[in-house]
Parts: sequence; C-alpha cells; structure tokens
Amino acid sequence: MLLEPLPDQESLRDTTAKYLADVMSSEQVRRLRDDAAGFAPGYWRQGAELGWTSLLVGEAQGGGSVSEHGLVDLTLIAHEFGLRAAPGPLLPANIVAGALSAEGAGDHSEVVAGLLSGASVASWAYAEEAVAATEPAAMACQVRAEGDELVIDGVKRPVEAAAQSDHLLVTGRTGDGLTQVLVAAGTPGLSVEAMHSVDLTRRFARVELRGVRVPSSAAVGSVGGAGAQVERQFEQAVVLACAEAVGAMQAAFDMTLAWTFDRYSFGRPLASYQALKHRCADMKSWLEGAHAVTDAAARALATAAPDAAELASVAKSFVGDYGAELLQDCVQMHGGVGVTFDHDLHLYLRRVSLQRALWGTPAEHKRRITTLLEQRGDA
Amino acid sequence: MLLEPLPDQESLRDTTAKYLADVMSSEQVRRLRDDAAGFAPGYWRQGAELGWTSLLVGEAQGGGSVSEHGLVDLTLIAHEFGLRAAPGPLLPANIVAGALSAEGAGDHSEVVAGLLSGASVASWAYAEEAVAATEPAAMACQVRAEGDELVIDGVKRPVEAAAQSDHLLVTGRTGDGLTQVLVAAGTPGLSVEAMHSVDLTRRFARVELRGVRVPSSAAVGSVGGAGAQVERQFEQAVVLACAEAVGAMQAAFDMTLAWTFDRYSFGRPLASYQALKHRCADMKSWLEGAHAVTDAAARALATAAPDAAELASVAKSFVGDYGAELLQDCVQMHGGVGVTFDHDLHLYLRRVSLQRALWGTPAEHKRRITTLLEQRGDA
Amino acid sequence: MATTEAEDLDDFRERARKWVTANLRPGGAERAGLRGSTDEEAELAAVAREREVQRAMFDAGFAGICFPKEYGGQGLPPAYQGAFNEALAGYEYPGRLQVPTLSPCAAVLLEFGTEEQKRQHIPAMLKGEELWMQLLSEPGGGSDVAGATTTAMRDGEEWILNGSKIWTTGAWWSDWGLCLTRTNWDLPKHRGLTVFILPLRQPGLDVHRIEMLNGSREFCQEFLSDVRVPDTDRVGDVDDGWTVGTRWMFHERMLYNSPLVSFPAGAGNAAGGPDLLGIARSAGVLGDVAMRERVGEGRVLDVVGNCLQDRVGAAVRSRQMSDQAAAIVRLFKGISAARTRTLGYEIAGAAGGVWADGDGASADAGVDFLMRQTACIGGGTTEMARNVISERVLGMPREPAVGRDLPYRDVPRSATSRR
Amino acid sequence: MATTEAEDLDDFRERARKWVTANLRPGGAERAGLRGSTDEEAELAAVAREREVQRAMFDAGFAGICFPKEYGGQGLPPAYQGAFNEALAGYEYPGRLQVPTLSPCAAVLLEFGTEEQKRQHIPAMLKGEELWMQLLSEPGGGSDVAGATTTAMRDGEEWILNGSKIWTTGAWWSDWGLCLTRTNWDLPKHRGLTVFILPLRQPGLDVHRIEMLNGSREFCQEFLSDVRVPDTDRVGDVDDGWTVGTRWMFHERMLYNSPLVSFPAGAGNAAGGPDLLGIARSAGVLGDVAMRERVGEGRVLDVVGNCLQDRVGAAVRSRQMSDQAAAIVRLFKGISAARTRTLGYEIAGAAGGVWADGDGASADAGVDFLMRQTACIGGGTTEMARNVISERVLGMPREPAVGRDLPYRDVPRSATSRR
Repeated sequence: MLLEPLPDQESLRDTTAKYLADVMSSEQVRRLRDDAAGFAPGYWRQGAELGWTSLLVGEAQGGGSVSEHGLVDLTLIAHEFGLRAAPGPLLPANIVAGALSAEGAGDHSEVVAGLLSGASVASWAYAEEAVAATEPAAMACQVRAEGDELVIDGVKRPVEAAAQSDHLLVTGRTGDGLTQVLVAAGTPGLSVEAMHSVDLTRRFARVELRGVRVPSSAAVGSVGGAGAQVERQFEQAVVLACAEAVGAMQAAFDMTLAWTFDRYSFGRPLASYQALKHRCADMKSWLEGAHAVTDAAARALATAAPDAAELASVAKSFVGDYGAELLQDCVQMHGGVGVTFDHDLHLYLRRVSLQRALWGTPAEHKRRITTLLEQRGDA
Repeated sequence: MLLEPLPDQESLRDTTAKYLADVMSSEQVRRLRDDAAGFAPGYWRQGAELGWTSLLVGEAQGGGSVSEHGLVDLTLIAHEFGLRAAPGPLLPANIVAGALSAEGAGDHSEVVAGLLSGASVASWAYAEEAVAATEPAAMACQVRAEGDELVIDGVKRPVEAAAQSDHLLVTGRTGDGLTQVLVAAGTPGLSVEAMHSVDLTRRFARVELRGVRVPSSAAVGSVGGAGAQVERQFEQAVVLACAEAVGAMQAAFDMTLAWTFDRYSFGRPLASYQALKHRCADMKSWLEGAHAVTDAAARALATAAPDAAELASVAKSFVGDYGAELLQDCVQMHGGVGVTFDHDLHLYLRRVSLQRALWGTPAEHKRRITTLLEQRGDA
Repeated sequence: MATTEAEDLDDFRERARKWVTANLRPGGAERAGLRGSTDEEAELAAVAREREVQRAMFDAGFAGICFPKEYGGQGLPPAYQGAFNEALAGYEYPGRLQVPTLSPCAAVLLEFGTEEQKRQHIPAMLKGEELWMQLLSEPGGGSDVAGATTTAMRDGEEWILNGSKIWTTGAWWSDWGLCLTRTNWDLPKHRGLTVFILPLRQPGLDVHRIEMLNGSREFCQEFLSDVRVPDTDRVGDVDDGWTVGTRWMFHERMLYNSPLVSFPAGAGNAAGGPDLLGIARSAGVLGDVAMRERVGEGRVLDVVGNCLQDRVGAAVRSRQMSDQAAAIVRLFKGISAARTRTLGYEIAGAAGGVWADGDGASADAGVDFLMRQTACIGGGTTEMARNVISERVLGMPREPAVGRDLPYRDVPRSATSRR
Repeated sequence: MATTEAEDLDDFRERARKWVTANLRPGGAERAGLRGSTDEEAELAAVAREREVQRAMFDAGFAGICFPKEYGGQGLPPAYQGAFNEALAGYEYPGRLQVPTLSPCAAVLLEFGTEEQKRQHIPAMLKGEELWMQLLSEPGGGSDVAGATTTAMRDGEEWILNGSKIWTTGAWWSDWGLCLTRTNWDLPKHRGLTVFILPLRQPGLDVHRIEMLNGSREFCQEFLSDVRVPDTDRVGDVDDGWTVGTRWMFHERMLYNSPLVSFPAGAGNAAGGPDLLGIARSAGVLGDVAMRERVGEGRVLDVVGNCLQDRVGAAVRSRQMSDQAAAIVRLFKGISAARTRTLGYEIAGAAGGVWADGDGASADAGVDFLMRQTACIGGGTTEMARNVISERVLGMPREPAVGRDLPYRDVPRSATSRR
C-alpha cells in the first residue's frame, strides 16, 4: 500500500489494524466458517466507529475523508482487511454509502446514517449470471417507471451479504440506460437465496426481483441516466477488491518468506535453495507491482484522472492473475501443510481467489483495456 | 523421436544424418541466408536419392515406405532436418507427392516421378491471409469448372518454395466443397512474389492466381469433393512440422545442456545453479513430451486411428508453445552470445518459431481441439 | 483355485474377462482425488467393498498374479497381470489394496522380509485382510524422507518407537504400516535408519485425521508414544534402513509399470482433470473463442501427459531410460494438473468464485482451484522431481547437502523436528 | 552562459521550456532497441547530431546541471535537472552522451578520478566532445563482472593491457572507455582488480562489431593486445578496483534516479514494447476476443511495469528501500518485455512467421520474438536480478561462491577465459 501515507491516514490504518488484531485472530476467522452471517453485528458497529463506512460519504452527510481522497483512505482499510482475511461487507457497504450520498443521488440520508453508524448494512446488487461485470450494458435486469413507482424485474448474482443487508442498491436497465434503485429488505417480490463461495466468511446470495415495486424516490440518481455513476461505483469496487487482495498477498508472502527461513530440508533452510530464492524474487516483483498499480489506480480514481478507467482494469487484471499465482506459490513452498484447514494460508488464498473472480475476471478486464485503447486511438 | 525404430527406419535415418553432417554444416546454413533459393538443386537431388521424397508415394508409383507407415518414416527425416536446421522443401514436396499419388488423385505420374528423383520441386498452395489454417472451409480461393477447364482465382500465402517449384498444388473452394488443382509454374495468371520469414533458408511467397486456367485433368481428386484429402494433407503437414521442430528442440537442448557444464560463473559451472537445473528439468519434460506426442500423432495418422485429428492438433499446439519456450530458455542460458549471428542457436530458434506460426498456430489448434471434443460429445 | 500350471495367456485373458464382467461393478477410478470425500460412512463402505473385491479376486485366482505361489500368489509372468489389467478396464478395482499395500509395502517385504513375515502378511494382503500404509513423511521433514526423526530405541528383544509420521492416506481405516525410523543418531543421516512393521491399531499409536481446506479428511498424522515393536517385526538390518528405503522409493516410482499391482488398463492415463468443456458449458461461455482456447489447452496438457507417460514407461521398460526418468512424468503431470485447474477457474469466471446449488460443472471449479497445488506436492514435490531430473537424468551437479557426513544429531533441522 | 546564481527553479523551468522548444526537434527515444539498426551511416549521423545537441545544451547552460561548476557543470540541485527533464519530454535528446558517458562513467570519475582526470574529461563530456563506454563484460564472464580476466601488467609508469571485453554498445563510434582489469592474479577475485581510462581508438585496441541475429551491429567486442596506458590514467588505487566497481554498479542501478543525466520525463516509463493493437489490426484479428485479451495483457504489463518503476524509484529516494531494489524493476520489465513480444507473435499468427512487404505492424512481430530474451539478458540477466532480490532485498542466504578466498588464478573458470 501507500509508501508515504499522511499522518491521518496512518492513524486511520493503525486503529483498524489494532482493532482487527484484537478481535479477529485467524482462529476466529476459521470459527466464522459456521456462522450464517459470517460476521457479528457488534463487530461491524465497532468497525464503523473506526471509520469503515464513512470515507466515501461527504462531510455534510456525516462522513468524511481523512485526506482529500476518501477512496485512497478506504484502500488502507481494505488492505488491513486483506492482511487478516477479515470478515464483513466492507466493499458493498462503502459502495452503497458512497452512491447514496453522491451529488444528485436524491435524499437517502436515513439509510446513509444507518450505514455510517454500522447499525445497518447495505449491499450492491450489480452482477448477473453469465454477464461480464465489465459490461454493464449487457445486464438483463429491468427497471421501468409506472406512475409514481419503479418496477424491477431481474436476477442478480452474486450479491455480497444480501441476506445480511437492510437495503440493496439494485442496478438495472431502463431502455438503453442504467438505473439504480434502493430496495429495502423484505420488499414484496424480492427473494434471497444463499450461494456458496471460496471464501470462509464472506456470504453471497442470488437475489431475485419479480415485479418489485418501490416509490420513485427510491431511485438513486436519474432513471435511465445512471451509467456514469455505475461505472464509477464499479471502478471503486474494483480498486477496493484489489486493495484487499494485495493485503492478503502481503500477508501470505511474509508468512511464506519466514517459513523458508525456519524450515530445513536436507540440512539447509529452504531459503538457501536457489530455485526457491528465485521464486521468492518473482513473487516480490509481483507483490510490489500489485501494490504499485493498486495505489496508482486508487489515486487516479480519487482524482478523476483520465486514465482511471484503464488503471482500474489494469490493477484488477494484474492482481487477479499474479495474486493467485503468488498465493499458489506460497502453498507450494509450504507443502501439504499449506492446504490444511488449521493453517492460516488458505484464508488468504481464499480471499485472493474470491477477489479474482468477482468484479470482472482478469480476462474480462483485459478485454476492457483493449476497448479503452481503441477508444483512445479513435479520440 | 521413435524410441524403437525398426532397423530399416534406423538406416534411413542414418544415411540422411550422415549426408546432412557432410554437406550441411551450420556455417553452410548461415551462408545460404544470401542464396535466393535457400538450397541448391544438387543438394535436393542427392537427398531425394536417400528417400526424402518417396515415403508417402506408393510402391506402384516408384515410392515406398521402409516400414508399413511412410509418414512415420518421414518424421525421422524431418527430425534430422530439425537437428541441423537443414534447408529444402521437405514438407511441401512430400505433401504434394503424397497427394498426387493417392488413390483417386488422377494420373500425375510424370510430376510424381520428377519429385521422386528430386529433379523437380512442388509445393502446396494452401494457406491464405487472415484465414486460420485449421479452418479450410473459410478459404477464399475459388476453383470453378468451365467446360473442360478449371479456372482458379485467389491469393495464397505463405507458400513455401513457390518460386523454386515446378508445380503448385492449389487448394480452393468449389461451392461449399474443396478442390485441389495442379498448376505448373509459368501458367498465365499465376504470379509469385517473395515474402520474408523468420527462417534463414526456407523461402516463401505470396501466390496470386487470376483467372488461371488448367485442363480438368489437372484436378487432384474430385472437384468439390477433396475435403477429406485436404484434411489428411493438412494433418500430415502438421505432424511433419512438429517432427522437424522437435529435432530443432533436441539440438538446442543438447547444445544448451553442454554449455551449462562448460560455462563457469562465480567459480561454479552454470550447471550447478539450482535455478538453471530446474529450468533444464522443465525443458527436459517439455522435450520428452514433444517427442511423445509427435510420435503418437504420426502413428495415429499413419494408421488412420480415430484420434488422429486430435493428436495432430495436440502435437502442433504443444510443440508450438513449449518448443518456442524451450528455445527461448536456451537463449537465456546462453546469454547475449545466443542471439549473435555467428552462434548456431538462432538457426534452431528460427526453425521452431517458423513451424510454430505455420500450419495453424497453437491457439488455432486449441480451438480445433475443443471443436473435436464437442463433436465427440455429440457423437 | 481355477488356475492351472498349463493355462496359457489367451485362456487366462478370456477367463479374466468373463470373471470381471460377471463379478465386478462397472466404474473405475471413482476416488475423489482433489475434492476429497467428507462422508466417513461412505468411505468405510468403500473400503469394505474393496476388501470384498480383493477377496473375490483371490478366490478366483486373480490376486497376486505375479507374487510367488508360496505366499498365496499365482507365480505367473507379468504378461498375465497385463491381461488382467486389460480385463479390468472400466470396472471397479480395489485400489486401496493395491497401492500402497501390494506395492510398495508387499514388494518391500518380498525383498527384505523374513520368511515368517512374508508368510504372515503377504497372503493376508492378497486376501484383502490386511490394508497397509507407508509411515514415511514426517511433519518437520518435507521432501527429505531420509531425514526421519521418529526414533526407535532398542529394549531387549523389543524396540520402543517415539515420534510422528504424516500424510498417511487413510491410516484410520488401515491395519498395518511400514515405518521408517532412526535407530542411531550418531551416524550420518542415511546410515542410522531402520524399517519396522507395525500394527496401526495399538496403544501408543494415535491416528489423527487432518482436515484439508476442502473439508477432506483422508490424510492422517500418527503420533507414536512408546510404541513397542518386537525385533521380529524389523525389516532389513539394524541401521541399514536406507537400503530398504532406496528400494521402497524405487517401487513407488515404478507403480504404473509394476506387475505387482492390479489396475484397469489406462487408469494411469485417466485424465482425472476437471471437465473444462463442462465448465464452459455451465458457465455459458462455450461460444467464447478465448474460453474455447482454454478448453483446448487443458486437453493438450492431458493428452501430452498421457503420451509422455507411455513413452517414459516404454523407455524405462526397455532400459533406454533409468527408472529415475519417472520424475519427468511426475513433474509434467503435476504442473499440468495445476494448470488445468487454473484454466477451469478462469473458464468458470465469477461462477467459479461464488456458485449456487445446481450450477453444474463450474461449481467445483473454485475448490479445485484452491486445491490445485496438491498435484505438485503429494507424492514428492515437483521441486524434488526437478532435482531428480536435473541430477539423476541429466547428470547435473548435485545440490550441496549440508553435513552429509556429520552425525545426524548435529545436522541442522527444522525447529519443529529438532529434539 | 545565461545562468546566474540567483535563477530560481521556476525561472529555470520556464527558460528550459523555451530553449527546448526553440532548439530541439520533436521526437524522443527513437533508438531501436531490439530491432537494431543496420544502417551505419544513419547511426553515425545520429551520433553526430547528439554531439551537436549536447554542445548546444552546454552552451545554453543546460549540460551537467548537477555537475560541479569547476568541471563545466551548473552546480544546481537535483530539482533543476528534474525541471529540465520535464521540458525535454517529447523532444530529441542526446541519449548516447547521457548513458554511459555521464553516468556511470563521469559519475565514477567524479568520485574516484584525480583532479587532472576530472578537468581533462568531464568538461569534454559535457560539451559532447567525448563519448564514453564501459569496458566491463568479458566473453567468458557472463554476469560475473568481478571475474574480469583482462589483465593489466605494470611496466614502469605504464600498464600493459591484454584481453577482451564484450557487449559494448557502439564502441565503434565512441572515444573513451572505463576499463576494469585484473592486476593481481594472486589475490582473491575482488581484491586484484584495477580500473583504467583508455582511448578507444589506438593501436592494439581492435574494435569488432558483433552481428546479432536480427542484423543489428550495435554491440562490439574489443580485443586488447599490449595496449599501453599511463599510470596517470588509472582510476582509484591499484588492486582496489572493486571499490570503484561497486560504485560503478551503483550508478548503473540508479540511472533513472540519477541527477547526472538528462532524459525526457517519462522516458524511463516509455513502454517501448510492441504495438499489440497495431499488430492485431494488421493481422486482421481485432475482432477476435482471444486476441483482444492478449492485447490487454500486454498493456497490463506495460502499465504495471511503469507503476512499479515509479514506486521503487520513490521508495529508493525516500530510503524506504535500498538501491538494490532497482533489481525488482529490472526483473519485472525484462520478463514483461519478453512476454509482450510473445504476445505480439501470437497475435500476428502466420503473418508473424512469414510476412510480405507492406504487411504493417505484424511484419515486425517475428524478429521481435526471436530477439525477445535480450530484454532478460542485457544490462544484467534476470537471473542476476533474482539473486539480488532474494539475497539483498529479501535477505535470503547467499549462493555459495566457490573459492571466494582463493587466489583468482586458482578459481575454476569457463574454458574460454582460462589462461
């Protein structure tokens, strides 16, 4: 992560690091495997007090960045989550909080207040089956206006923490445009069915919306005109997923490097074998590359730089491909013990693998990059 | 190549090996860079006497296999060509000789006789620009019957040794079917333009056919019904390309392994560095895999086994991908000297790289394999 | 027994074919390698069924085809085992009783066991009464098998064993084990080892099932606390266990070329990899050429791996390559298994990371991906295979081993295995 | 000279911007790295132009911005060089006179040269009158720079040099060289070296241009036969050349963070890779998603490499990483350059292997592919970078070096360099 965080960023990071160290040992993460929600409400509320959900929300609405750039601040938290494979809906709660408090989003201050305090949770119903996350225009979910109401039909999957959420921000199409709607849990026509995932604590669901009706005021942004906002949310999600994955990469790398010093084979520490030394060197280059590009993408997105879209996709593609390879190399160096349930390594392997698959796979982002390159050529 | 060749196969291989060792030093290969044809007619005629062009031709027509399986015999020759990066139109001359003497090909005995003696050369005008070699149905070249004549229009590229050939076997479409036609050099409407290649001695050309007219008897096989024969020729070409590439891989690997023993760095031979030892182990596994799959494909094709099509594509894809990686690893271990013109290594790098690009790239063959898998599932 | 001295190969083949068809269930290698089974009852039932099948094979004269008659075998040449394996193709077979029971365990007993040991155990193995395991790897040892620190101390006519072994498949449903121990810490590593036979169900031997990340609990760790073994259960000479161990490793390498084990012909070639075409279909990307390339790549690796195995097997049999060349196949198959699982995860896309009940083949892609390295670890790591290939096959210089001639107690070891 | 003591950074920046715009041609890093140039005249013309530009920079007060005034420099802080580099962005610049002339060569002279040496050479370098080269690598030496076997024997007030150096870029159009030699074969490797200055055009020094497989002849090998060098051209103490060499290597690693060289801002980040989009277009496969993935992959590697370079550069400057961390960037960029060239060859398809005049971008893909490893060899191999990262950055144990303390004459060496 950031080479030179500001003092306020450092203290934000430190309080989260300390809190997680206190309450979220790897033993605890393992225990949460059997927890239906994957995290306890109290854990989340305390985290919210440390700023976990406020960084993308403007000060006027009770939030605020500790630097100029809330997204950059938030990547520091996400990185700490990765370092501990910590549970909780960090990514979707922040994306929704940010979206609801954005300019032109409409008045959703009550919901935002709940998210800020950690008393409630919200998630983003964005992805669909067999639709590349990088191509929102291809989504099938429909939102249509009927009088004072909006009617939503579609199936969203996977939706993180959907069953644990008080509200879902649903993205769908209205004609050729995109629309975002805030739907409260329990709204008639909304059904949530649990899915399985490679992660131990993150919970996902398939969300079906059949003729779900909400008042027009539930729209977040303009009906049929939310494309730019959706893209921004998507890129924020991509960067947060990367930041978390980089944290997990760092933890796994550090653990593995230490292991190569401690572990002897044929009278020598593993760290003395050139084949493994060179593997570690490659991993180090991937790790630093992952840090570098994720930080660059966060900064670009926070400052609305012209290459933000490309950097986000470059980061997601790189971290997805090389993060997974790095983790698997860590497993290989550990040997069989690295894939036992009682070892910590798989917690990170799971987190990195999960983040690789969601918010656009490396392959999908590579295609998006090519499209961006073509557009640049045309411009 | 073959683990246990028959005695006749061994003697076939040995005579070619000795002949090439005599006349085709790497110095000589380098000199041929400046030779317009890339090989001397006398060299080719002498090779033909050793059996270079007779193995796919039936005994009745003056050819003959030294085992039951001419194609397998021929892979031994191709392998020797690879071992020396030898020049000469081995692949196209044999494919055409085989095609002209196949059952139902019509009477082309005079041309076949010339090929057998090495007095003349022929090539196969098959590939087209921006058409995958694995998808002949997509080719654009047209052959249409007009009375007693066939009229050909199209552009073929690359065609090996086209400028050095006395005849071209041109493959084109007639309606939805494929047709093959033998066209003599100098036929009006036929033009040949030299191309460049990564290889030092193999020459290629772009062949344009504009209203080229030949008598119906120039057809090789049935008009519009040559699909199966074209596929067989294509798979033969694929296997020969692989066999040659495997020979080049073997030569490069042997040269590089020896180098790691001779060369010292920091007071130790390169061969003592574990990182390089492990690289050599990987290379060895690729090399043996390439031998194994190429032999299996040749045998399957020679015996018309049901998995011949798949094995040919598997071999081409594997040898293309891993052959190129092996050669580049050889370059890396040699350091800068490995890419100097006076070193022999690039002769093999060129040959392997050439064979990777022609007769379907690894990517194209992987797609073909998936199609074959689907067809098998459907069957 | 139906066999007679005079039965020729063709008759044998025909009889085998008929017997297999009439007595065995269609199936084959159904053991879930990477995905593991979490169902204990099903596992025990499968073990019981294999014992039954082995017994039926024994009764029909198809067990131990190449084992000496005096130990319950058939005393036939390897071609007969080959014919039986062909008959087995496509049918269930008692895999757990073949490997490691018949090889390497029985193979080691045949070479080094006392007459009594052979008479006691080999017929029982062939009848399916004794399931054997290899107590070889240790928690601190990794690939360095000869670095065993499980200690056997002599006490009159007995030995007292202390230490721990790990990565024993199914020790919890097995009966006996071959155990490599250190009997002399004052000699260099390879010279102070001794091999023992020991029953796995006895006081002082605690079998702990290890849970893997995918929930599988097929591997075990054994803790030995003052386990007493009579000297008559020693295999080979005292402190000469590495002579035994070397052959033990040899039999491990040669498994698919061994006439001592029965397995359906082609089983060694079973792809066993993920069904990439199925994953593509269930993920809805069969029309995407980039995903079609990945399906094709997986198939390339599977097919080449099989061709390579055939080639190396033939070359080892014809002595054109040493048996160490088996490491080439091990390396290739490990790397390609890891790669095909990565391909599966790529093809599955988001559905690989998060899946719903009823998703089809893509639902397995995620956990398969998490477990992918097991193909490069189990049965000797790919790193060890690369060492063997470079040093033993290509003749490159050996890695400097620290303290090859030191008393083993003075050789640096992992903290966990120091004593 | 127009500069005054008092000129502040903003004024300087503005003056630099104006001067560059008015005096230099648009362009930038046009040197064909991998493809090489085969046109000798064009090469010489480019060298002449660079000398002109350097002279113009000197006359305008923009040469040696951070060099001491007494040697012709401007004596300004690094920020001024940074400002000038920003002004240079998008313009031609005299690259051959920056590297290796100003760094590492001038940098080494500044640290170790005698007053006379500095006064003689540094102003001449800054004026574009002296082009310098590094005579470092040897044909038998590979990455082992300190293993130099080119020998210097003392003869009164002179030294007599014999041996051979290799991989000197453009020695045929250069004037001077820094040469690492062995002056004592009875001391261990690092303790018998000495550095000399020598003119490249003199009797006994034969410059041979090496032809690469792509026809490029930019690299040279020098053969030294009884080349005489006065002791006054020695740099540093006798037999203490590795003290000089260590700093020499340091300056090499730090090139893009060095205030001693001028280069257009971002030039270190110039992708320089193949134009994959162009190749896809000319090969007619821009509509193929699998090829679009490859184009994207290439872009990913380029962009990450640049981000990584920025990160490591910043970390080294702020001392959060040691300068050895430069090896991380070197490794990443080497590997990714090789990979992007492979991608280019894959995208080009058949047209990469065989091409026609006028084929467009795909026509270069083949030769670029043949040359791809040069990115992992030149300037220190990726293997050396991996050694440095693992040992110096991660602190893993050093490789055992044979004979670190032996007289160098007794240390095993490649046959070609044995004497």
